[in-house]
Amino acid sequence: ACNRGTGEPVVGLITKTDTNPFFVTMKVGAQSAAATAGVDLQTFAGKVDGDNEAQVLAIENLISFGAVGFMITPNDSKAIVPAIDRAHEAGMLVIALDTPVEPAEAADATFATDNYEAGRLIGQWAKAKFATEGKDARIAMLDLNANQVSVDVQRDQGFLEGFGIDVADKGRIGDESDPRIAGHDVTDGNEEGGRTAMENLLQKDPSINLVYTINEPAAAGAYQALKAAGREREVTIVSVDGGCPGVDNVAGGVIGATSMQFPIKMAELGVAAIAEYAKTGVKPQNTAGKDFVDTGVQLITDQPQAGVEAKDSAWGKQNCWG
Amino acid sequence: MTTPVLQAKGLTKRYGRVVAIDGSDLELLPGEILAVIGDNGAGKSSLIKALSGALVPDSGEILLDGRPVHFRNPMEARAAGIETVYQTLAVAPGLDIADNLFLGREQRRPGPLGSIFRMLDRKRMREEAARHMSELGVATLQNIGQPVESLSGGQRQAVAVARSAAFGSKVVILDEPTAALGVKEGNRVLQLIRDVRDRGLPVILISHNMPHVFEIADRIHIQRLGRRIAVITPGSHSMSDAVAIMTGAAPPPEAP
Amino acid sequence: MTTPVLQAKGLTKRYGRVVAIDGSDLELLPGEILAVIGDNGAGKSSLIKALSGALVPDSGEILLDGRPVHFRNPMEARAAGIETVYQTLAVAPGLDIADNLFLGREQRRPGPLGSIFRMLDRKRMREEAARHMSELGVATLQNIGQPVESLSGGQRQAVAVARSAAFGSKVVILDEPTAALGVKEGNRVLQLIRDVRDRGLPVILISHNMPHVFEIADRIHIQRLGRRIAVITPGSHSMSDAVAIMTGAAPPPEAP
Amino acid sequence: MTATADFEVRRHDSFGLRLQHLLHGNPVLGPLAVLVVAIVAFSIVNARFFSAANLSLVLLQVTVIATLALGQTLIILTAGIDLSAGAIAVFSSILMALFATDAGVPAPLALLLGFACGTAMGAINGFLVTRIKLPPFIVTLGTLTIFFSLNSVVSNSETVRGADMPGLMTWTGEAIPIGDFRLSYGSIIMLLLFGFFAYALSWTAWGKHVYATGDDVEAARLAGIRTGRVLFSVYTTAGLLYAVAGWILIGRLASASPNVGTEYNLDSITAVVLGGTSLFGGRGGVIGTLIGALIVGVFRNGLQLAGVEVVWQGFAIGLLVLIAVSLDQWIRKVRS
Amino acid sequence: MTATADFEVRRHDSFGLRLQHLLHGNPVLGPLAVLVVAIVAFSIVNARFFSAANLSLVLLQVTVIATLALGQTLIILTAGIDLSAGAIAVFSSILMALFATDAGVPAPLALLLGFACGTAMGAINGFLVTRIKLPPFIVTLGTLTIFFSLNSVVSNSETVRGADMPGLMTWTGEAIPIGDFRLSYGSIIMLLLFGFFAYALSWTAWGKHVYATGDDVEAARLAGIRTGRVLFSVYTTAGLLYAVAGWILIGRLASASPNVGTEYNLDSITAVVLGGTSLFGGRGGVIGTLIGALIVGVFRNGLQLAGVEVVWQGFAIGLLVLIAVSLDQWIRKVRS
Ligand SMILES: Nc1ncnc2c1ncn2[C@@H]1O[C@H](COP(=O)(O)OP(=O)(O)OP(=O)(O)O)[C@@H](O)[C@H]1O
Ligand SMILES: Nc1ncnc2c1ncn2[C@@H]1O[C@H](COP(=O)(O)OP(=O)(O)OP(=O)(O)O)[C@@H](O)[C@H]1O
Ligand SMILES: [Mg+2]
Ligand SMILES: [Mg+2]
Repeated sequence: ACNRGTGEPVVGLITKTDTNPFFVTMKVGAQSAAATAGVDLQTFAGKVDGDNEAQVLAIENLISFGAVGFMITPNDSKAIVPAIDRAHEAGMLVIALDTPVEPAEAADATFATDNYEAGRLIGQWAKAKFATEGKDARIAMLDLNANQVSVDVQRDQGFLEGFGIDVADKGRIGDESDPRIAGHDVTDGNEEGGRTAMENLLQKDPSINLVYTINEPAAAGAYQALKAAGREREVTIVSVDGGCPGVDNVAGGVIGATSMQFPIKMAELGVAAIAEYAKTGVKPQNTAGKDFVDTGVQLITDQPQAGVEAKDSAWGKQNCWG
Repeated sequence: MTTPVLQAKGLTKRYGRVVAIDGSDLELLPGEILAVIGDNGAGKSSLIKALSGALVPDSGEILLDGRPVHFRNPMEARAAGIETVYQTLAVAPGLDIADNLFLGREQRRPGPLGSIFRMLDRKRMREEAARHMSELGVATLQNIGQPVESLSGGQRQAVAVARSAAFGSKVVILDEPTAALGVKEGNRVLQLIRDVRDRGLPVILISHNMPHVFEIADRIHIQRLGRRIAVITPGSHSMSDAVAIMTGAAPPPEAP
Repeated sequence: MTTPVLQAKGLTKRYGRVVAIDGSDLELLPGEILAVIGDNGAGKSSLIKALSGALVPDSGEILLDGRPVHFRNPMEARAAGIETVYQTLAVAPGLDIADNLFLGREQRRPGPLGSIFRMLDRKRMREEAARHMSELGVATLQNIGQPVESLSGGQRQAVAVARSAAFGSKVVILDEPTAALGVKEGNRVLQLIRDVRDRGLPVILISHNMPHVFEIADRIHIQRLGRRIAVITPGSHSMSDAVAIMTGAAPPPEAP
Repeated sequence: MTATADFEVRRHDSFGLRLQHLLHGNPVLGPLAVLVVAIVAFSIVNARFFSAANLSLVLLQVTVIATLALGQTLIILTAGIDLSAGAIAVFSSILMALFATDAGVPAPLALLLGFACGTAMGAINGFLVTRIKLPPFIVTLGTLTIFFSLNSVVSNSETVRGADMPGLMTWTGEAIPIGDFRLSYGSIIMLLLFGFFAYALSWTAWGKHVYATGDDVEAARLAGIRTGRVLFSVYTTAGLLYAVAGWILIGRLASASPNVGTEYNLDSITAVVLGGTSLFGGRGGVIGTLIGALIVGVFRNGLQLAGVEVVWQGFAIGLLVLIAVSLDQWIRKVRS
Repeated sequence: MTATADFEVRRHDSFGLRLQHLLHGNPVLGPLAVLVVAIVAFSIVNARFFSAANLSLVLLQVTVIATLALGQTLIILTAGIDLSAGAIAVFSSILMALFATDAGVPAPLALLLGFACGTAMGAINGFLVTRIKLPPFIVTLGTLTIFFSLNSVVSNSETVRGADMPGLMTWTGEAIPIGDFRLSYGSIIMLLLFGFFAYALSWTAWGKHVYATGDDVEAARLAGIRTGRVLFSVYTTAGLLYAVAGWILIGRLASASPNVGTEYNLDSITAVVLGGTSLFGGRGGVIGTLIGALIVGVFRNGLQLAGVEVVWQGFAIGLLVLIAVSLDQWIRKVRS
């Protein structure tokens, strides 16, 4: 990425972290798109999830490089806005990827998964499955962390809405009073956190039979806890992501259903939009009816339920990322 | 009898199974040099630590000018005018000689620099420190700005002794102040102790050096197994008597 | 002339602006007790640290049995049979007396427990430690399992002295071993030094205690301002001569 | 006066002094008391807490951290600190998993290679500390970022699934049921390691040298201990222990994931400190660390069972940790 | 022999010894040399690095960390450590922002309230360290989780936008242009604070007491220093400094966000250690810390300009930190 001096316009990609496969995939997608579009891609990342300052720093560096624009998956949707404003003053095009900024208009465009929709799909699927089997649900909610970040909130609330539970404040996790919710815990979005959280919730309420997880690594961890307790057959796990290991887990019966997102598509669209802007000065348009460009969500499951559109894991295998 | 300046009654201190002081008494009369002698581990250091607030005894009473006092820490004893040189020296190894000498009593610059900006008068403190050290005959010191940790054993001890001699206002306590000192430097410290006494301050001197003790002490307190077993004077007993009593080879004389 | 067991030629050591040893020589003859005396800061400790590998001199040569040696650390000197008690004692404060005595030379259990499981023979080490300590006359020790940091100053010194006396195989070096010791314990250490000499080991003794030095030394090395300025014997010179030479009040005698 | 003195001495002898003797000789009793208090308290709040199943869960949950904290204890005993513990464990687990899957190396060999890598990473730390004489904090901070970065590169940030690995790799996650209590092989390995090092520290010359070096490195050197070697052995051993922790981690997660372990360093140090080992070196021991790790595990699990909200759990853990050390401090307070 | 000796001494005198004298008297020269080398190296790699605009960016980027590291230095000088530094800064920034917006308090008062809260949080640490006599590591670990948790609760995990705040709150982010160099008010405050504490540490009695306490707390106590008071003053002052860092943070991000600062503790400690202050207390100073913070900033920025890929940046930073301290070590190596 250091072919500076070629005269190609500089385009930035700022991801939340550089260790999460989702962002690694996004980066790979952006790199190949950049090669095609003939732009010089500079990548940056926060050190950990939530690291806003590293992203501000990255924007400052891009301004000092004279970049034409950049894509960002904001770690802190609100706090990043002043830095984006400064980039705008420098005439740059700013595209939010995966996570919108707040307010969404602060970025020129947002290419993202509709996370609320992603949650809603698995909620609907689970509702249909439990209805068919005639079971009453006892739900464990395995969230990301205590910070109520937007992705976490949207998936969680979307799932609950899809399942037909009153979510009270749509912007807050944990203010629901529905008795079907057995408990919440946080996982940091990894296997370890998923397992420990599941273990503890199972101790609290052994009758849990439906587990929502923030992402597939957390789902894999939760499955291990269930397996150790000998309950893996009776409990359904749903998740969001569509990473290849996650799809494998759908095929293997570990995860009942997952909502796949398309990071490569996000990155490709983003690079193309900035390249276009560099050439013609034209800014991208949002999907009709939404304040962002929806890159789509696809429910993946091998147990299709009536009324919920889904693809099977074989399709998933071909389209997964990471 | 005159009221003792400093008096201890029935002090006791235990560490787990170890009894460091076992109901020990002590009297320090005005203007005298009281030597405390005793075997290793007899409880001499523990006794004077109790007097200087460095340890809080389990029981017993300490009187200063006849009034009971309860020092909870060395600052309180110091505020009452008791200045102590501990066996472990209690110097800050990374600071230099002047800083150590004036630790806790730093001098500020005259004028607004001192009163408003609280600026230290480093130059004056260094000069005074050099004077104090050369008074003790420590002539080999090559650099007054050396950190104390790089000094020789004797030089370091000289720093601690100079501090107490310079600042004691009521009682000066010295725990083996000459142990690491050379012959000349040791003699200077003896002279310094006499000077302090001549200023009217009583001195408690712990030492294993019998010639020193017999040369300088007015009275000698003999400590054995955590207790005071005798008080003698250089006139009444010989050195070998003292050693015999101290080691238990001879019975202590009748209590005074 | 017999080859010296240990010999130093023209050793120099500087710390920044401070010159600790300034081209000093030293000879230790077989079976002798060599006392090293000198003012505080004369460079005595630095000199013996160079001999025992605790500091690497800037220049100069050290010969052991006539062969040049270059100790880079105390282990190498120790392996060559040179056992040293440092002025700073070099004990591990948190370990107990037995552990400190046997530090680096721990004894293992006999049989497979020792050879396979490398289990220490704690009981034996404790017993031996108690014996060594009582040989030094430290009778007030109440608990052999006490960590060394809780010992009195003299008790701690006794631990270090006992260690070197027990393990020296070629040369024993003692830096002010009696400074913190009581009269009785000090005399025991002198006796111990004689015992070591009688076992055929030469001893270097640094001390500020002139009566001790003149009582025990075969020859006396006088250090002044980082240099050896004279070597005398207790027969040839009196104590006051020695002190005068040491402090520069009298000129040193002609070089031997 | 004498009467008072006698009275006072006797009063102390009766209870305070005896308790103090006991605690003086057994510094782990402080943390142990804290652990017992915590268990009793949580059992009262939620009866389910004190069930065999739940207690075995707590043991399971602390196994990885405890193994890491064991290596950390060795290093802290020498007055060092290891910020790279978690990175080494995770990197080793990724390496052994990749060897056993992508590289197709036989499982036992893959395991050994993983252990060797952990040991080598510990040796790098040891080399930098003893040879270049850098402060342990900065050394392990540097290697932490290096190992994490290599970790991302080597693994491509992708999880290796346990299902794709040979059984040996995930064996540590299997458990022997003892009634309702499920004892995993990982926990057994961890407990054996603790036993081994408890022995090595107090009954072998190596252990004495570790304490002496941590207590006062200069004094130890003058006393003739090869402090460099001791330190190097400690860092290397710790590296091996972290690699074992990595293996246990694979068993626990049934996968090798490059994205775990960011909290492991602080957690392992916390366990060590709660267990009564001084960060200044030379004081403490491994049994305390095991108890310290269990204390944290009990807090986490107990708070969740007590139904404390997630936002307040951090608050409660912080408070409990402070209370725990205060209690320990109070127990061991020997009036100086 | 004499000839050799003379020669050796003279040789040392000529260059080695003189350099040593210089370095001996000025321990910051080591880190400073590292900083200069790094700046020169990065300027060669990418000419853009050594532009006024870019250098002012580096200064801007280290301002918050440097201010935190200033408080951290005070604490480390007393042989303590503060893991709650970042949490206090973030919590203070949230509080002052909320006071100034939701609570409608006038800006100057809101600022003072924020400072007061930071000071109070520092005082809590100080109280636990000096009164309950808990180890600083565990105290600040406990308060770290407590403050972060309170932080989430109070802020409702929501960012307060700078646009909604009175101008005083974000004033620290404004900059004075000096040619291409843009000096922000936050950086000016930071530099003034460093100057103030450099003075206080070496020219006032308080400074001497801080060093003496950190060097050997027992000796300092016996020498008559109220070590408890000194420690308490240090923790409290550090709390205030963190709150100021929080204010600067608001200016820098033009918002107050509860989700920043997780890395601040390690970063601030790194700056202190790179600056040559010993974690065992009593040795070092604040000017070194400023240089240490700049070193990290230069590395980060320079690597990016050099076009190093993100995955490899961690690797490179780790390596550079190790090289930096090795270089420093080599420079200050006084043959003992
Ligand atoms: N902190 C402690 N813990 C346990 N035992 C202690 C402690 N401090 C002192 N002791 C014990 O108390 C006894 C008296 O010690 P102290 O230091 O008062 O003796 P001393 O008379 O000053 O001896 P010396 O002449 O050797 O300095 C010794 O047996 C010592 O081991
Ligand atoms: N690490 C060091 N840094 C600087 N100066 C030092 C260092 N070590 C020793 N010195 C200086 O070297 C000189 C010789 O010290 P040394 O300890 O050898 O004296 P000594 O003869 O043993 O004195 P004493 O009888 O007081 O123990 C002293 O002036 C001392 O200040
Ligand atoms: Mg004593
Ligand atoms: Mg000496």
